[in-house]
Amino acid sequence: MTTHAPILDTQKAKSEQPKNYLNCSSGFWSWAGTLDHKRIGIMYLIGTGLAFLAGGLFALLVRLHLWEPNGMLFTNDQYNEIFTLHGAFMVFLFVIPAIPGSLGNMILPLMLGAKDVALPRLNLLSFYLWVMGAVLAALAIVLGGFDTGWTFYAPYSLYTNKAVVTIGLGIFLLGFSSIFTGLNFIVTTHKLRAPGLTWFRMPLFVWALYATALLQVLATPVLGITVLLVAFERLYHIGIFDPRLGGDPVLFEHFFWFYSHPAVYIMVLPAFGIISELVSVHSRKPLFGYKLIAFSSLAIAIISFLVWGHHMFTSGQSTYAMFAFSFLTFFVAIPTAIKEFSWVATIWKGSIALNSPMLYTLAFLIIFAIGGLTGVILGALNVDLHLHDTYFVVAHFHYVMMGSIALAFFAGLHHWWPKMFGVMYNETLAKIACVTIFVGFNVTFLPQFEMGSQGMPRRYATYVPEFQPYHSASTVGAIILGSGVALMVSYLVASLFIGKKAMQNQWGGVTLDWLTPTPPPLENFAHAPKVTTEVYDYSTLDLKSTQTPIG
Amino acid sequence: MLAQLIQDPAKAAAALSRAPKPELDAYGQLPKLASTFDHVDGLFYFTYAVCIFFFVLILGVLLFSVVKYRRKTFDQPPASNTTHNTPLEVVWTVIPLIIVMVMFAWGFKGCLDMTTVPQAASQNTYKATAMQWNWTFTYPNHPVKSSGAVWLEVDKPAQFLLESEDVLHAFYIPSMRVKRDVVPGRYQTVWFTPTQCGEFHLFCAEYCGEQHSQMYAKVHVVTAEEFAKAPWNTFDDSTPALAAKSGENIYKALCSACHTVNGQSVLAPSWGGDKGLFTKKDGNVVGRARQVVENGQAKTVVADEAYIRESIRMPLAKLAADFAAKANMNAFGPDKLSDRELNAVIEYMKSLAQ
Amino acid sequence: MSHDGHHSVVIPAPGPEFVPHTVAHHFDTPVQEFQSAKLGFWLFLATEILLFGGLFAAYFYYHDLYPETFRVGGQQLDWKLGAVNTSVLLLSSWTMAMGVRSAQTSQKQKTMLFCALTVLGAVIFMVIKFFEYKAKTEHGLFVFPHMFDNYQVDGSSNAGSLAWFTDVHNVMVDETGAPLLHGHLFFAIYVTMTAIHGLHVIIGAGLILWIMKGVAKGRFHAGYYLPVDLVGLYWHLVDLIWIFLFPLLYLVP
Amino acid sequence: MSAHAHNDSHGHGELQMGHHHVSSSAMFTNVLIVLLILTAVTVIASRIDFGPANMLIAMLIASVKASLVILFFMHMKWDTAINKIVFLSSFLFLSLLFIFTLADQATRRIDHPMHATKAKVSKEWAYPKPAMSEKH
Repeated sequence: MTTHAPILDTQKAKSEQPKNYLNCSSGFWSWAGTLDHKRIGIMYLIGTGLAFLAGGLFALLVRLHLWEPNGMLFTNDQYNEIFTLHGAFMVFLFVIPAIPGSLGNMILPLMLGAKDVALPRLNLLSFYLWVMGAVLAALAIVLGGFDTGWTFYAPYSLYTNKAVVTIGLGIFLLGFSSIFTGLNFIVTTHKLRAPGLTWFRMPLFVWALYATALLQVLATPVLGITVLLVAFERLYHIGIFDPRLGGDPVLFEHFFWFYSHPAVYIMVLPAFGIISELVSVHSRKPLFGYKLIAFSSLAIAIISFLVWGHHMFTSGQSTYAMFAFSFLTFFVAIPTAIKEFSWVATIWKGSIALNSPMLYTLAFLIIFAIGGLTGVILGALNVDLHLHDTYFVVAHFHYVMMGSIALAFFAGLHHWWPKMFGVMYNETLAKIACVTIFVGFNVTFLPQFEMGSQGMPRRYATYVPEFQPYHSASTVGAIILGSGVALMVSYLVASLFIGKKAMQNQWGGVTLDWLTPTPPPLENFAHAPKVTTEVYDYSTLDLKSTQTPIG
Repeated sequence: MLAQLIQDPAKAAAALSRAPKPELDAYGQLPKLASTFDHVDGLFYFTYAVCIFFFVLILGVLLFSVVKYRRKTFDQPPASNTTHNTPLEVVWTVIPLIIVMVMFAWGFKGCLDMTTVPQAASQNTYKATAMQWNWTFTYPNHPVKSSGAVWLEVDKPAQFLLESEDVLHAFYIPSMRVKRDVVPGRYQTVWFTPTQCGEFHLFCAEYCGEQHSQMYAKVHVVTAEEFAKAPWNTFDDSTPALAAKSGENIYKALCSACHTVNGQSVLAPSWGGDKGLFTKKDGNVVGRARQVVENGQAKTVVADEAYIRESIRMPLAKLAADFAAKANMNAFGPDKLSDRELNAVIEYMKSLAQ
Repeated sequence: MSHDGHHSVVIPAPGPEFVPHTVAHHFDTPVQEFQSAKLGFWLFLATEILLFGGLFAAYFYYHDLYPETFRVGGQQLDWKLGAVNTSVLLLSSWTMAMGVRSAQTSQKQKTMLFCALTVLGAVIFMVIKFFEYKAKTEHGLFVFPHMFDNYQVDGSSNAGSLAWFTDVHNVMVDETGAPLLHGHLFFAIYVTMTAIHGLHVIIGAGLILWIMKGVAKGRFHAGYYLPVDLVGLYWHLVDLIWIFLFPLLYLVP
Repeated sequence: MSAHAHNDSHGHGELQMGHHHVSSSAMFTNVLIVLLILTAVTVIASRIDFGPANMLIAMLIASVKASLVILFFMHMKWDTAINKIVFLSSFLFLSLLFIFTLADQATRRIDHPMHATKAKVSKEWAYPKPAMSEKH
């Protein structure tokens, strides 16, 4: 508590144990009924974290099964359910809500200098919608599971003898959870910025969450109506997607990807935001091309609405549509490339602290480069006709979803962990875990590029023997990756009990979130902050007082 | 196998290295090209090279920075505070833009080639019918169909008219670089010219349910002479034994995804075993009595030829009692199974009698 | 609401029949509270537009695929009832707008009256809707008790039919009397769209009743009429969607 | 932050949620009359066959009615710029869904002339098998 931040009045330490949002009240209802954005963020962190572990367990089962060409553990039917559960849990319960729900909720109001999000009750509702969605997903498993793949493609999803309606309703609720979170962030960003915090003084994490929120609000309703229609179709055979009743399955694909392509950016934009923050803080350097990164977030958000057809290049859509969608798809590559280059340029000639958040960030930058570049390969029409629905696509989107988004989430978690809980985890273990995850991840997914381009289709419970070496390597990688994640969870949880006290400004950040006490008090700021400096201006940082670890 | 890896890694590795090797092209990333669509390979490797260039560039700068500019004291300032460099930013916007536009044009040109069916191919049109979970092929100028395998003439453009009986499937031959979803309710087309004789995989690439990964067909590309002999035409019912053999082939192609012959009724009633369709009585093969549900009424029928014919042509008329709740068999009308073929299948069923 | 000894902003009541409003603790000014809620609600309305938009897209898609089915299907609906319902909703939109205006000008009795009239409009709309649905059920165009039945399968062949679409009077036919292609699709879309819209009408009416409770307590006045304003917006959205549904379903172009 | 300071410094107008437009009853009534007239116009226009323009005309009239409701009943005319942008952008993004989906469907039929034939086939086999039994 020694920081003398120039733009804030110093908070005088009144007692040894200052009241903060964690210890200001206790009991079940003080959490379950809380309107405090930080507590809701913690609840999201626990919820999405559990969903991630469940999804990861399913992934391990899938990988173990595929060790042998005829499958090692399950029947085809069980395998289909497990890979579906893996996809649905990871996408709907973890990747989409995790960063906005936990880190976004926690940090966005702090970065804006607000006391809370603009609509706290809606925020709590949003969390409970997530819980209800998760309960319905669990119920669907009890009621017989679902084996449609996370994409729910009609007409298979209409005919299969499984609990599709239950999980459909779950996804409907999860969709509205996501919408309400996004809505809240838009309003908060517009209306609750601290005096002096102009749009171009906002940290890039806020920009990224804002662009994400636009997508959540504008795209998710179409997913809602799509799963509702699937449920109606199963319950009373309306025939909108059922070819036997005159419906067109391709219309389902259009509806689904109208949401689910922007959803890819709902997932990845917050990750970009985290990386922008971390690259700057841990290089102690203003971001290279701040405005370009901010605008590229918005550009990605808007272009992402125009490219959904690239998931349907083989679906039989018209050649004209393929022309338009492929052309627009390549345009997404540009703002994304600008971001990657800008991050690298920020690190260039920085003052780089190689602590664990930065290690995760570097891992992200390497993995995302591969994930992004392989996306360019898939954007080319004729090449995609060969690679579509193969393991090449599986590897590509895991490089983006798991390798980039989850790693950015881990990076952000390690970065803001001291801010959230006031304790530090074991840095050595953190570095070991990061390297393990990085190695395990690449061992898992690099072979999948190989077998994908050689023609191994995805969602196969069994496969022709020639792909076995790649599958086996991939399974070994998954085990390494799993142990890395297990290590990470262990030391993070352990730090809550035995972690040493974190510093008020652990990493030497200059955004408002680092200028409140650690952990923050209930209404975040003892005195209303006023922003007078440009964003990421490290000249205001009192280096002597932060004692930032150098890694 | 996994346990083996832990106990004896060397042996496990040796077992792995004995796995059959796919035939790859010169750069080892794609299966050896067996059609005329070389633009796919060209663009793939061009994009691949561009990706590797940018990846090495990014990785190099990152590693260099981390080594060179690592913070050594806690108050070390950055070596530079530059936040803008307009020429640099223009360069890294414009150059990728040019590159991706080249990729787009190249890819679209190739795609047009793959979607525009030439005259020669449309005069050599096959029909591929996908159903859960097998492929059936109808030939341009031959009345006999084949299942689970298709024969093509080398260097002759061929078009496939794709049709699905139930859900989405996808017609994917990696070596030919072609893939198209098979959408129920509409026809899709795909064409290519095989340029290599040999055997190739045909996978279903769109998830279609339980046996998705077993929905496989073998593509045989043969010379014109061999093709003229119609090697897929193995149907022969001149003697009961040959008919049973032909029936077995039909069983393997159309029925074995659901029906077993070993007495294990998992997905559907088994044809063989001690509860099979036919049994031997006094040296004669006769149908067994079966519990069925007709119009919701349980009754007992004898599994004679008439019953079997009805169960194939109209599977939902009488449902086997054990499977009444989940019966989902497709009807096999005369368009899919001729009367002679059906009789051959019955002949095969009889041969299973114990 | 204050946790750290700060006092929240209080808007005084304009008269003895009203109660003052306390601004939520995390807002600095009433303007901030009002604008935040309003922006949030417009965003919510945008999601409603996109939700219905999916249904409209499906409508246009199949209207294009099966124009005859839609033309003949539209003729089975009574455009007069549709026009009456359109007028009822427009009128109720007007009463709602007047209700908001009365709240803005602290006229308690008038606010109450206009809200009640709006609820009355909703009731009339739903009653007319009920008789429309009943008639369609009698004609077998969608049979409500059987909406959730499975396909009816004819035991002697593989053919079958939908339980909810029996078309007892054989109306979905072309000039030659042959059944139209997928005649049920028009009614499937009709009932899905109007049922979801009807659900919004019921929710809207419920919200207005809740507003009336607040009005009775004097919670809404010139100083604080935010909830009345938001519920009004919701009600106008319900009207807005019907403005498009009416020509598309009853007067199929 | 001291809320007291705000309480003291803001005038009466600020306390009343800012300066909001209170529309006259006459304006609302006029808008209602125009809306009812346009409803009649919708019905009349549907009686006249304009050929392929039928849909366009019906949607045009509906859009005019919708605009009146949005501008006056919903007060959008006097609302803040951001609220206008938010609501209108929903229509913009919806139009993306419409344009790409319908354009694909319209052009695909040229690619696949067999669609009509196929549709006839599937009519004969309208319901070839029961849906697998569903548990819910």
